[in-house]
Amino acid sequence: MFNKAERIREYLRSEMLPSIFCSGCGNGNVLNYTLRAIDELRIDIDKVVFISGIGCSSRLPGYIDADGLHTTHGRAIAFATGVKTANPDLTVIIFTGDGDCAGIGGNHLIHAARRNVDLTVIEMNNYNYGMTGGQLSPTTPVEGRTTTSPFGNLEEPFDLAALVVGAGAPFVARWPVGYPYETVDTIKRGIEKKGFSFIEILTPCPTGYSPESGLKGNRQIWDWYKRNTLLASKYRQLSDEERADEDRMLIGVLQDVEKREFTDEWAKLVAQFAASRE
Amino acid sequence: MNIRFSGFGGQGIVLSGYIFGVAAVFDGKQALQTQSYGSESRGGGCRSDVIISEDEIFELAPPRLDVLVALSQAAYDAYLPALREDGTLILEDDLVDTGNGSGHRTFRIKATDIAHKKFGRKIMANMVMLGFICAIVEAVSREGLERAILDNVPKGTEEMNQQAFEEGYRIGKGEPG
Amino acid sequence: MPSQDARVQQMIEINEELCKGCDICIDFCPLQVLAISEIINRKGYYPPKVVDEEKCIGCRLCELVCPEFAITICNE
Amino acid sequence: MRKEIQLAGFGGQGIVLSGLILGEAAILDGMNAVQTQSYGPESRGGAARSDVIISDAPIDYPKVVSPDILVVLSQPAYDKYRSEVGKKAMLIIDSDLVESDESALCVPFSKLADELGRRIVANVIMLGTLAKVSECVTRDSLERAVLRNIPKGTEELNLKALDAGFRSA
Amino acid sequence: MMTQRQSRLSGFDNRTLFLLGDEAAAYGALYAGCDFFAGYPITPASEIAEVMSRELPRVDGYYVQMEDEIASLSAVIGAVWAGAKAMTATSGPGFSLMQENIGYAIMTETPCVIIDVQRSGPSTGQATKPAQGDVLQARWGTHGDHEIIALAPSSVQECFELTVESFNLAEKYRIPVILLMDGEIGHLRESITFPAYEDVAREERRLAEPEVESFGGEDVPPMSHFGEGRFIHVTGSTHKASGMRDVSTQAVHEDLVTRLCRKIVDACAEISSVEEDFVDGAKIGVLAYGATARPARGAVLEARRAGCAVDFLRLITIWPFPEEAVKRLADRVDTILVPEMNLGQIAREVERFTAAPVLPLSKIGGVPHTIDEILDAIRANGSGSGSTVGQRP
Amino acid sequence: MDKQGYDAIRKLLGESPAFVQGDVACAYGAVLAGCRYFAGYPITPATETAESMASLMPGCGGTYIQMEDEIASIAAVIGASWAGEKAMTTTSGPGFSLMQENIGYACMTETPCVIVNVQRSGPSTGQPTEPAQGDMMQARWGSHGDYELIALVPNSVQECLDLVIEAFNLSERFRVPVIVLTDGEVGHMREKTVIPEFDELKLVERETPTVPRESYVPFGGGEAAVPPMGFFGLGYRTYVTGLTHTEKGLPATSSAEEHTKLVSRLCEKIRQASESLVRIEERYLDEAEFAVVSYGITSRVALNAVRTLRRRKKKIGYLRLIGLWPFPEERLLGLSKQVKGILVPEMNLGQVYHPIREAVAGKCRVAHLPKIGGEIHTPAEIVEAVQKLMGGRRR
Amino acid sequence: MNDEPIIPGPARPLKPHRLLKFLRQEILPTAFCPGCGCGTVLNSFAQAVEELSIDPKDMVFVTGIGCSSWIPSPYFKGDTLHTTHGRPIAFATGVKIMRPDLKVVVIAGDGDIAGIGGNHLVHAARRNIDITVLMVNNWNYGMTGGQVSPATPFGVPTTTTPYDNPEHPLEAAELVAAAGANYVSRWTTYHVFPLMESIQKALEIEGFSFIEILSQCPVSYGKMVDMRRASDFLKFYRDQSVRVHKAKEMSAEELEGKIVVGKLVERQRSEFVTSLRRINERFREG
Repeated sequence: MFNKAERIREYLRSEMLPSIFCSGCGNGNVLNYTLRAIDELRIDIDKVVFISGIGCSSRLPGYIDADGLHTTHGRAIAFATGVKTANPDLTVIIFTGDGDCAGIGGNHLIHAARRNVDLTVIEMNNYNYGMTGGQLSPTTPVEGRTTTSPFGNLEEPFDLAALVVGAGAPFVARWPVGYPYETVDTIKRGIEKKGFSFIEILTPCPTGYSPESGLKGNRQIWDWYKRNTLLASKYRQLSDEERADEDRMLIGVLQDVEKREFTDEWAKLVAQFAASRE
Repeated sequence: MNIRFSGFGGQGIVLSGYIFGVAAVFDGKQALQTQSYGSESRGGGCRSDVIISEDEIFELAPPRLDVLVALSQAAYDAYLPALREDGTLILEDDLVDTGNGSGHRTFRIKATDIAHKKFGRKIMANMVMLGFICAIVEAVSREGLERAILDNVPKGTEEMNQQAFEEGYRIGKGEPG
Repeated sequence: MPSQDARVQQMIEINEELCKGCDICIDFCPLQVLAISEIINRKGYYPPKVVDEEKCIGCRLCELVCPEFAITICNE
Repeated sequence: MRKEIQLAGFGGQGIVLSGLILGEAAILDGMNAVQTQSYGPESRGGAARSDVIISDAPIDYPKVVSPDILVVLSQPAYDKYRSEVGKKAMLIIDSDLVESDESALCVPFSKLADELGRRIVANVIMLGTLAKVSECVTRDSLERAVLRNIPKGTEELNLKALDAGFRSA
Repeated sequence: MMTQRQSRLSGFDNRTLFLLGDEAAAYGALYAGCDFFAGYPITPASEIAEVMSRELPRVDGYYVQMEDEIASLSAVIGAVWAGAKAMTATSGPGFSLMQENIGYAIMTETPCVIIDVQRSGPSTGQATKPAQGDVLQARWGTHGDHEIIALAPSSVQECFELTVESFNLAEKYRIPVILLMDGEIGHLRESITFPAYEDVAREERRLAEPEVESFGGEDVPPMSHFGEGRFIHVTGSTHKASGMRDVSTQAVHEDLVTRLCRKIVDACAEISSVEEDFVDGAKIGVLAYGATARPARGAVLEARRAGCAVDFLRLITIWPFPEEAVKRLADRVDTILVPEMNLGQIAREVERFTAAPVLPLSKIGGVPHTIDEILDAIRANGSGSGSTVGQRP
Repeated sequence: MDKQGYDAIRKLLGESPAFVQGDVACAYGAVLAGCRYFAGYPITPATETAESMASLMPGCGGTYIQMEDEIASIAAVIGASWAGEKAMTTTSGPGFSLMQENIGYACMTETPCVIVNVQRSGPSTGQPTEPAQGDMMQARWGSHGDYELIALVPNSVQECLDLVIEAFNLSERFRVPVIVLTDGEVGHMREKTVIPEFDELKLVERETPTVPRESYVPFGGGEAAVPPMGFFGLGYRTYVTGLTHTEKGLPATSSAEEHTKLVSRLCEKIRQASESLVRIEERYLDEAEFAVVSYGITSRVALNAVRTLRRRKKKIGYLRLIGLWPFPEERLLGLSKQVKGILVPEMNLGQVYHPIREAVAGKCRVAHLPKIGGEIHTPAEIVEAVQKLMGGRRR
Repeated sequence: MNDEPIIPGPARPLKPHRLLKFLRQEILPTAFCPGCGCGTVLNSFAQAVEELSIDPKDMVFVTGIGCSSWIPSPYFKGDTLHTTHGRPIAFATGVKIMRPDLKVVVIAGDGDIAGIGGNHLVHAARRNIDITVLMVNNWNYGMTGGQVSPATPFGVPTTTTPYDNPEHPLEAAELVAAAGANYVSRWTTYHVFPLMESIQKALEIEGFSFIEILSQCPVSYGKMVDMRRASDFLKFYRDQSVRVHKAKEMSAEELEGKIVVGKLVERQRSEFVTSLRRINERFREG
């Protein structure tokens, strides 16, 4: 049973509402899901820092009545690394978009995944640069028409979850916006995971570019995402031939392994010095 | 002639100003159009100014407005002081409440509702509005404006835009439907 | 998951001024409690209205899927 | 009193470390010292030079103007730097590695180091010789400075090397 | 036989259109012969990229959107050495990211054009609002000693013309040229009349004869392109005329960097372009550039109509700084008023060339000056009494 | 820092006086100033500071992290500062260019932090191992938009240590990034360096809010105010953004008034304090008719040259800029009224020469003596230039 | 780099080595430290060019900052763009788009390509632009004296991780495979023959090709792990490497500390510049 919406609203800066998001945008949902996850985990909100870069989804920390660091374009994860490694007692959650996180910020993404600092990245993939008016992003599908790919996108998009797994992250998951219960649950797991967790949420951008463009109404759009994705648990049951034919994006928890974490390792080192002094 | 279109992002404010400017250029006049908007693609405050003149234009923003088109309460409240006393006020009837009135020559139209109900597309509201303004304000020629609209709407929607413009124009002229 | 026998009186509160007319709540309500209203809010959107509150079982899906924090279910 | 000393050789011969130790010894003597170095982008094999200025007054201009002593541990360094240095400078060379037809204090530092079992202490031997002939630092301070800058477990070897240097002077 | 570019662009010949400054600049680039654009979305410069992505394939050019602004300028420089005329466009935050590679382009003498559509900073500031806050950054933003060329357009027509000019200067002096637009000019629409494609003067790249070195010999050496079997070596490290690295010989560095600066400083008179409008008896002069020059010009005309003699100087070239024109103005008037959409950046430069009081009329926050504001300042100081408009910071 | 903490650090640093490189002295200064966070990326000639910090940080309970690039390094430093630590990064020209965007961010968000730029010969990759003073103007103007910051220029290894402490103090006092502009010469040179004793160490600690959360105004307090910093985890729920923001910290990107108020305050808090920020060393200025104005490593050569000229009974004065930004305009204007001419020797093609000419506003001659290519001036060059200046007719 | 070597070569003329024609001979010997693997990579690369009979005129080299960037800049005699740190792949993108007829080769180190330049690496792989990247991985920043790099193994001391590296290394080849490249392999300087064949393959294949070459740094890295001789490294590479097909059958524990060598990916995704040019063709035809 979910908590009352009033309780969730107490996490918000009421003076900032309504949000800047367009009608039908999924970013508000992600905010809603994240706050519910935090509420259910009973984390002290005073010890949570929300960090973001530049873009629509990066505006989320502004709506939460908590410590927030709205940084420069692409650099949210690097700033967050500073916050977390300087004060590991804080829970650090990053809100970012596909352009911010995987475009200009791609290097910080892969290095944070490799380094394994205990951060939770919630990346909202809307397949384009929405805030600047719908340009090509590194996740825009092949042939997608955006304002800077007027003849169709020629580039292959990133499968971001696969990329982050490749870079070594211990916890990686993906959900389309239409899986509220599962997403809340996954965000809880991501926050609780000691290590770098990456959660990609596929969100529609009705104003900029959407792969499902042409569909009317959010019911249809959300259904489109369900039709075009496949649960990882189901994929695992497929035969090799079936897998070869499968080109839908996998969703669910895609990676969950244990790995030594940076701030833990550092604390051990500091403790060694402290012990040797005594 | 200084005209300001104002309202929310997504109401076609910038496009309206642009079309007016293009129409002025078609009419052989000088025109300068600027816009101002927040970070939001939709729903944030938005305005578009058009200065139309026979001579070279030095101003970047009109100091006083001859015409204020307000499509939201916030826009009306913010920009009313810039409207000349003898200026013309054009309002979206459903979204702006003027209280006891401002004392200006005022025209109202339910452009959003007409667009939604008559054309099934809220987005047509700005074409209805352009027709309405065209009927009231003599800034640019109707021919120039229609040409500018046809040049700047997506292929295949010309007819609907034309009809929406016509509808607004008819209402502006007080003609029966 | 929501319990089926939640017989307590539900009250669906819609903050119309926060709504942006995305209609997700209407589309996803399993029991069609909500529908598009005729009123335009100050932002020019048509917010949802409650058409059949009797049917509401308080599953809170509308509350959860609303991106604008515009819907609250109050149990009394 | 201002003494200017230049040490030159290959990268990898401990040239920079020698300058460091020399400067540190001077500090321990209560003097002022500045040590600078120049080297190419190669980590190994390029020419390296380390300059040390020792003075009882504050050192404003930190560069060597006219060295009192030039120590050269490689032929390329000799060819490169000898011409830059005035003739008044005392010249100390590793006699096995540098050919020179001018008057110089010639000590086979690397051979002496080999005799001690580790080629790497050649620079410490050189320091001993340098300190003895130039009297720019005291033996006591030099010993302390050497001990502060060498790996644990090599103290005895390095002190032996330093002694060999003093004796070779 | 018409080239593809000719046939596409001559469709615009002598037409009057109602365009954004951004769009006009993009067309200027196409007229100048630009055949490569790499960029990254940023307000208020994205429209330039959007036009380029639509138009470049039609004129047999190439558009690529890179992963960030650092990569964008990298790709531009790479394309130039492969034979392209190339450009990128950005705004403050992206311009800050490009600084390292701007220095690289200067050091390697790579002709290219960088448009900075200035917005209100520092940092993310007001992303959709205009400003002129990057003027000194354009001069000093990259590390090490260097000179740069920067131009500032004041109208949509000029966005077109100065983009062409930027390409020409870039080729002539083998240097990156920065077009300092601002969000006001970039995002305003007004009418622009396209010249006939044939009438546009285009500076073509001077290529080196075989055996001629590409990084020395004359102040602006001829270039070589990749793929011609010359085995050229292009490096941002200090290099000799052959292009080969030498990072430890003082004279090599001094010769190189001094030449890189000299080729611009010595050509200052030739590069400098200003609009001077002096009247007899003026006690006060207004010096402005970019969008601000519009209301400034309006105010000057207004003041003169009211009987107050005012001189007007508009900087079209910002860097190298048009010293001579500023000195000419300084010699004539008692007071120089400098309206700027920043906290007094060019006012500082003006101070170096005059003992007369320099009064910055600063305005930030994304709203351009009005004619009345500048007129008031002229009135307050027109007597030459030296009362202050804005305090010198 | 208490005595016990100080003693523990002294144990890490070893004996005093030390004989260390300028880069290492920067690390010593940072540790003594209370810096407990370092993020960096290797670059010649600044790497030694990073290496020292890597050795020192765990021993004093701090954190060292090597990031994937300089952009990330300064980002992590800003993040750490908001997590409550005094933080620093070091770099050289190319890295400094990459950091420019986030330096502007630190100014906009009023984040205290210290950036050491060990200048090398540019532009671009230039001569990586050779010293220069080519980033003086970049330090002031390198990021976009209007901002002010503080920059200090040490001329000895001792001063590297002292000024890094000073940099942390000013950074905390004014909530602004402070840049320490050393160069490859000072950075790589070893000198006698005295480590200050506990009672000599004057540290400025970060002011945090004392009011309840509801009444805390994180970015306000009047025209030149430096608000206390409610950093993360204190429960103030501060929202920090590089966007134009209100006193409460919330975005206000369309308001000209909020932007003007904010950016003016950010500049005014430094400009109004600029007199108190003046750090100048003056010598031989009595009855001086000409003066050499210099800074950094060049000033040591200049002092040598001035001494030589004074021995020859020439009335030459010496003025050294220790604090470079904000620029000590009043003091230079004062000097220009006293002397007939000023010589500015610099290891660049004439950078600080520009603000000196602005400040002097034509009151006396200003000549510059540029030198690039990685070699510092010789005393003879400066002596010769001064003599030329003295012989030259006034324009 | 000083063009006149401080260490003079032998007084007699250089032997007419068959690969010398590919090098800028006037500046030999190289500035690499004794035993450095960069020379081996240069050798293998020149061999591959010889085998394929590519005219160096048809190649452009783009490099970054670091020791291995010196392999073509200045030693391999071809058009060379020596760029800023971390950016060679981005520069190369511009070159390739304008001159698709030229083979564009990027050679740089782990710090350059996967550290500061990691973003350009993954994006170029995703875009699948026809560039050949040789990443010479020596597990540290060698030129600046041995700092930790993103490829440094966990738990190893470097000058900036004096108490052992607390970070995990990037598996660059696996990452590039995940990012979408057409050809990815990993070899070491011990595996010179397969390496040379792999370079040939990488040069031939259309699309983004990437070879991670583990290469010894006996001076900067070796001093910290007490592997001071090149042969220490080569033996290590020989003993610790496992072929890709064998690795597939091994557990994570068994693979701990092993070096997986061989071809990771070879596929035929569409190439970027070809697609880009196709659009222009459309307009050319009208």
